[in-house]
Amino acid sequence: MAESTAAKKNITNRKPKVLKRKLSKKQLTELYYYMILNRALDDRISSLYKQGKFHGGAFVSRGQEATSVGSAYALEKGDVIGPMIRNSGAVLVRGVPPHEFLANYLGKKTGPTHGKDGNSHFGDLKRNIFAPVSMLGVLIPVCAGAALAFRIKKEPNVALTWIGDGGASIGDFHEGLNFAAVMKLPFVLILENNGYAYSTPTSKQSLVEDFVVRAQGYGIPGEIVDGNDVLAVYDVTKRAVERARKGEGPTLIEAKTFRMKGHAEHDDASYVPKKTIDYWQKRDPIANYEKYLLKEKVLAKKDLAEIQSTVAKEIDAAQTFAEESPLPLAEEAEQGVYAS
Amino acid sequence: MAESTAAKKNITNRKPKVLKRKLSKKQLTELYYYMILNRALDDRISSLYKQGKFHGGAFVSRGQEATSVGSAYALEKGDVIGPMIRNSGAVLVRGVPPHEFLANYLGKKTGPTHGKDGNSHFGDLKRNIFAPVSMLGVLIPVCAGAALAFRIKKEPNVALTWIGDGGASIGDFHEGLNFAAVMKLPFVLILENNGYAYSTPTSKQSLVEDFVVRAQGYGIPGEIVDGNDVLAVYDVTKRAVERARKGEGPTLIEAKTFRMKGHAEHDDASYVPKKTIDYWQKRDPIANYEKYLLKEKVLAKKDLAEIQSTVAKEIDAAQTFAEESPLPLAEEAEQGVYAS
Amino acid sequence: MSNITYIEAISKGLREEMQRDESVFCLGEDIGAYGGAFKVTKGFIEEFGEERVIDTILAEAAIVGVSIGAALMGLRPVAEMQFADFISNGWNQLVNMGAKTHYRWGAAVPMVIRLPSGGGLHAGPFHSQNPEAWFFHVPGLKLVAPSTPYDAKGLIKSAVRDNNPVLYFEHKYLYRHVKGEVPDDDYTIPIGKGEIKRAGKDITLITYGSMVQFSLEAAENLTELGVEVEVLDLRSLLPFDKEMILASVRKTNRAMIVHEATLTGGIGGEISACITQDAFEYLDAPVKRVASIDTPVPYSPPLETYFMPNTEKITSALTELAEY
Amino acid sequence: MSNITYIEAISKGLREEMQRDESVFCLGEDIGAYGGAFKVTKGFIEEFGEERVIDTILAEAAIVGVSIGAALMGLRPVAEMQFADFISNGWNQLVNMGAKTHYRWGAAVPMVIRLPSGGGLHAGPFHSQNPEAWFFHVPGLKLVAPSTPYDAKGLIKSAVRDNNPVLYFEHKYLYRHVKGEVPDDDYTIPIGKGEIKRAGKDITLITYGSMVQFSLEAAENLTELGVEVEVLDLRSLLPFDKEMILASVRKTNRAMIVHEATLTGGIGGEISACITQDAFEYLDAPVKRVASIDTPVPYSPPLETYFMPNTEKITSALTELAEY
Ligand SMILES: Cc1ncc(C[n+]2csc(CCOP(=O)(O)OP(=O)(O)O)c2C)c(N)n1
Ligand SMILES: Cc1ncc(C[n+]2csc(CCOP(=O)(O)OP(=O)(O)O)c2C)c(N)n1
Ligand SMILES: [Mg+2]
Ligand SMILES: [Mg+2]
Repeated sequence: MAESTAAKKNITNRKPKVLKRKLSKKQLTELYYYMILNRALDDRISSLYKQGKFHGGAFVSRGQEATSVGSAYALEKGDVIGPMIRNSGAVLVRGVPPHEFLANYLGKKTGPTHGKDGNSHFGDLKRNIFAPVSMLGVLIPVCAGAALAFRIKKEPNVALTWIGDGGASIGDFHEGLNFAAVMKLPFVLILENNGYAYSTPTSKQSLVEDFVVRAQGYGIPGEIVDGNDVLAVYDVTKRAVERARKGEGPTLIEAKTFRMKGHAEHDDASYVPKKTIDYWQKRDPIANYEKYLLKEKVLAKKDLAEIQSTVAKEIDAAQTFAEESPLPLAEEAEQGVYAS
Repeated sequence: MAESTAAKKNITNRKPKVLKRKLSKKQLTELYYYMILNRALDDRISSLYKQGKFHGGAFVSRGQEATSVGSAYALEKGDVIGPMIRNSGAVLVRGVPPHEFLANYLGKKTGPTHGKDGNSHFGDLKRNIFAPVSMLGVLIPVCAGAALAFRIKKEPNVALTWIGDGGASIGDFHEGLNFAAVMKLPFVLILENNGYAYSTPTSKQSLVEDFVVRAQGYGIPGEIVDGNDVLAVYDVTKRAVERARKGEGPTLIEAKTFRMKGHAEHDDASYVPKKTIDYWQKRDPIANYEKYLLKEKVLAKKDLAEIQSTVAKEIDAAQTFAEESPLPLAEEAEQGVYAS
Repeated sequence: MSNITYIEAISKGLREEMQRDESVFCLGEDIGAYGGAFKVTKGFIEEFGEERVIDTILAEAAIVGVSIGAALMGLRPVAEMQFADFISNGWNQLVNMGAKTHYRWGAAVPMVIRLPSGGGLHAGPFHSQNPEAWFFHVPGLKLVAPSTPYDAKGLIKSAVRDNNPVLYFEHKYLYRHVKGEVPDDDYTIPIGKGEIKRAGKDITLITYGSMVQFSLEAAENLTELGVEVEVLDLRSLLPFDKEMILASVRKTNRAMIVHEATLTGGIGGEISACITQDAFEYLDAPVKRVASIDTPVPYSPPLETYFMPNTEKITSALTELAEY
Repeated sequence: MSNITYIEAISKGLREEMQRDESVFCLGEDIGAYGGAFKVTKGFIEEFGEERVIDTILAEAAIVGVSIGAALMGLRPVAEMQFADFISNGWNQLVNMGAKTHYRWGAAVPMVIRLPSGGGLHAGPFHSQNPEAWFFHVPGLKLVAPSTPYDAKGLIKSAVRDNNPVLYFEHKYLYRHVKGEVPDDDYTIPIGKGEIKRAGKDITLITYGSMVQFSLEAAENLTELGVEVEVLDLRSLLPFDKEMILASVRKTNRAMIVHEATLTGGIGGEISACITQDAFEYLDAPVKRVASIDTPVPYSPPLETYFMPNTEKITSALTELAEY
């Protein structure tokens, strides 16, 4: 298609590139740790769901860990993130402990919403995390607003949020991104093109294969990245964030990735062709990163195993904490509608 | 800017081209007639407003007659239009007599809304005209819906609507255009880039100079046209409409034009630099078309004068009709909320 | 007659309307091959094809707007919101274009929006709302909210055949929690007419949707006190059956309204005001209201239980009213 | 003290807040160099600069969403809707993100949305609406609606200082139709507190916004019949001053609510229901409501006049109530 060809001229090639910046061993290890933590948390969420321990639905992000972790890792502490339902990895990177997720899923008093909201629908202002709402796209203008606040307050921070290939169809995507563009706000939007929006394949959501083409329509840079390559995601985000911090305005990044499970745990995703799953299975972001770490001798097999077992213990402890936590008192339902 | 250059590769050069299709003398004359009618009606609206005869505001489209008339003239009877506040010319082309406008402005029983709504906020289903609402952008999904109906009913018609450089920032622009694109609906959107949205210059609405670049983001063709050249507008619309009718999906057309008066009659547009007005004054769509008609010997000076005087009489008669028409009865306010 | 669930009844009614009238079509997110988040349109795409069962992009303003445009051209779109909560994205299209078009220029907008709504399933603040009261204040819309499989089928048919934008509130809790006898034949339930679900002479309880079942249970509980509660199911919210309400209150002299939506600004206020206005002399006690508390819908079970009305709360409010 | 118009009072209050607190900033369409469609922010950009007086793109969802985000970061945005009607485009942002954030995760959203609203100026269905009742059913929002220059200044200040999303309904008809004495000093009007505009012992008339003046005129008319009407100006709609209303009704034993918004689903229903609920024994007559008829706002003067309440209609409703 013509537009696709034209587009590709202006966008980074999606092949993972040689990492432009050297990360320390500690950093490379942390990236691995967070991806493992993300997956282990997700797996625990799935199994608790299957055991009927949750009240509502459960959402995981298997296959998309690199996008969440790599992008969040490129941020500074003062930067704001607006995570979506597939971005638990990013929330973990910001320092939220896994038990907060599980307590929230279980509707416990000790969860960050104290039972008011479920799953990963929580925020944490002291960590500069905005809670998502279900209505997709809402966080785009909202995070642009955080970026505006940084500019007004003359603080050198950036706001970053994510959107799916489905959510990108919502009007707020257009309004929020254009607002940020026109005002040259320090804002980064990562579009996670994971092939599906619930059961709807991306081809029914957009005629263009590369959503990043839309960046041109707002006069901002657009970059495509292999969303399953944590270093590539880190790298492209870091560049976008640096541009933003320098006052050069927003960037739209499209991470090509895949949702390896159903939309939620109740969805068996039988509408996804097997060969598509096989294709992406071979591109598993964690397995690939392990190969890299081993090949580059950053970590040895036993290091990986050690991290995995630390994480497993963490998740066990988180589950114990969450399960042992009390439910909120019924009357607490009345509290907190208004800030005082 | 990079995006502008990239964009230009995919879009028609905005210089008016040699007319690709031969129009008959009758057709060329009709185009002139409607532009004159549009302007005369607008001028009458301005003067009635100044005389305090209207109740609400008054909106004219001086300088944009070629865009409305040229595009509407490219349609067939069965096609749907969704005119905006600057598209009275299109409504006239569809056969709505000027007295309906004036009766509506005066809140008369004989106006198409019987006093329920004002100014050019009216529709006419027998002429396939949808009434606009004030909320900009709404007609984009709505007209896409008409296009969908044509497809479902297997009728070979097209739906066309317009939007401003300001209205293009609204989420409905994005949702509606993408909906039409993905479903390959017979739909045409004309973006009238007239330099301002109320007092806001286009540069504060969009970083890209050429809105048509956004077409690429939806995988549809985009074309730029000199909105002050009625034949160019006719031509580009005709091509888009033919594409749509053939099942090739929507087109976004950007008409570069200028709003020669304030946003509404109460706005003196003192925020518009004088040199900008002078620039566009020289590009007046009617004066230019007159030059063309004379040069190509389609019409002689006396023909033009004759048309102008016919139109003047029509407008006088329309005013008389509207002024002599009764107001609605007060109790009619209660009627018509629901269809039976 | 078949004994089917509420959700099956919706599905059946809608399917029959599509069979009956070629101008009816469905659109929404994931409604085609997937059959919709709740499977209301399961099998539809196979039966009616892609042109009449349309999987849309994820864009509710577009879904509502496109429906309006298609309706203006004489079709009868039935749009599904994946959850009622998402109608907030189509709000502007609906209240400004959909609702006001006929009044302004006489063009009919025959369309239906299906809204899977309500709580009780621990689905949190964005998948549990009962947004009907917002639309109740929008002249030009019609609102219906069936409480039984029988009404669900009859009302979806009336909604489809109505020449106005009709919001069809289908309660997610009822989907698979209620079953009932539903005729296999064609029938409709008139929009604007309620039904006396249980006759009684002492108290009039006015309710709709998910609260009908709980109200009937509470009414049963009151028989122990020798109190006979008349339970009215509104079925239609806009317009609502004022005559039925007033006739009942004039007989019982006591009235209570129950809804799952939050209290303040809920439609119970309007109904109470109408009763006080038009049956004041008949009232032996203040009109009571039972509704959810004025907060977003909380997620955690103890909170959600506290938030919502249930049989117990309705019973104790009825007891208070009886004892007044 | 200055004798200024209602619109000048809003402007003055807002300017003072911007001078007082650096975290306050304004945003909206055409509010900068142009000073806003009604000129409320005229001169602001010169005084406070482009960073605090922001001309936005034409996109209300973005304006509301950006305001929420900036508020979450500790700023105090004051967003202008060019007309209240356009808030429908920002509906989803406001009711789902703005209103529910504090309840869900404890983050305050201190922001104000200014809504030039109301009819009587022949501005038709999309530039005349009074949308307050929709928001009245959204826990988490606060709503204020001043009727005088004094209140306009005091309430804009309270709205700016409140830590919640506050919708500030400013009536376009009042903009230049009312003038009054306004202190040059700083003062605020507490949100949630109404005011007795006129004392009386026979009937309680509850109203707000544009209807206060007409109600006071109607109350004067009733003195001819020897009836003393107590006129209460709510000033705040959410929360509203229930105590003030109940205390008055317990004294007068008769109540009437007047609002310019349409009747069905308007906030008059809720107020009537509260009165019936909590002051039933004191009522000597049904609670009456006077409101616009249930249609979109029509354009043509005879239609709009018929549509809206006015002094005459209020007078005759009061007379009926007095004679009951
Ligand atoms: C405005 C809105 N409409 C509908 C939904 C229901 N819904 C939740 S997630 C989802 C699919 C989202 O797809 P995408 O944006 O691609 O994100 P992904 O799940 O693939 O990460 C839908 C339709 C919603 N959350 N918000
Ligand atoms: C959603 C919405 N927000 C605000 C307005 C108020 N308004 C009416 S026209 C206008 C400017 C429109 O500019 P543009 O779209 O460029 O059209 P033009 O007037 O130039 O033809 C504005 C802000 C509106 N009508 N709709
Ligand atoms: Mg996706
Ligand atoms: Mg413009």
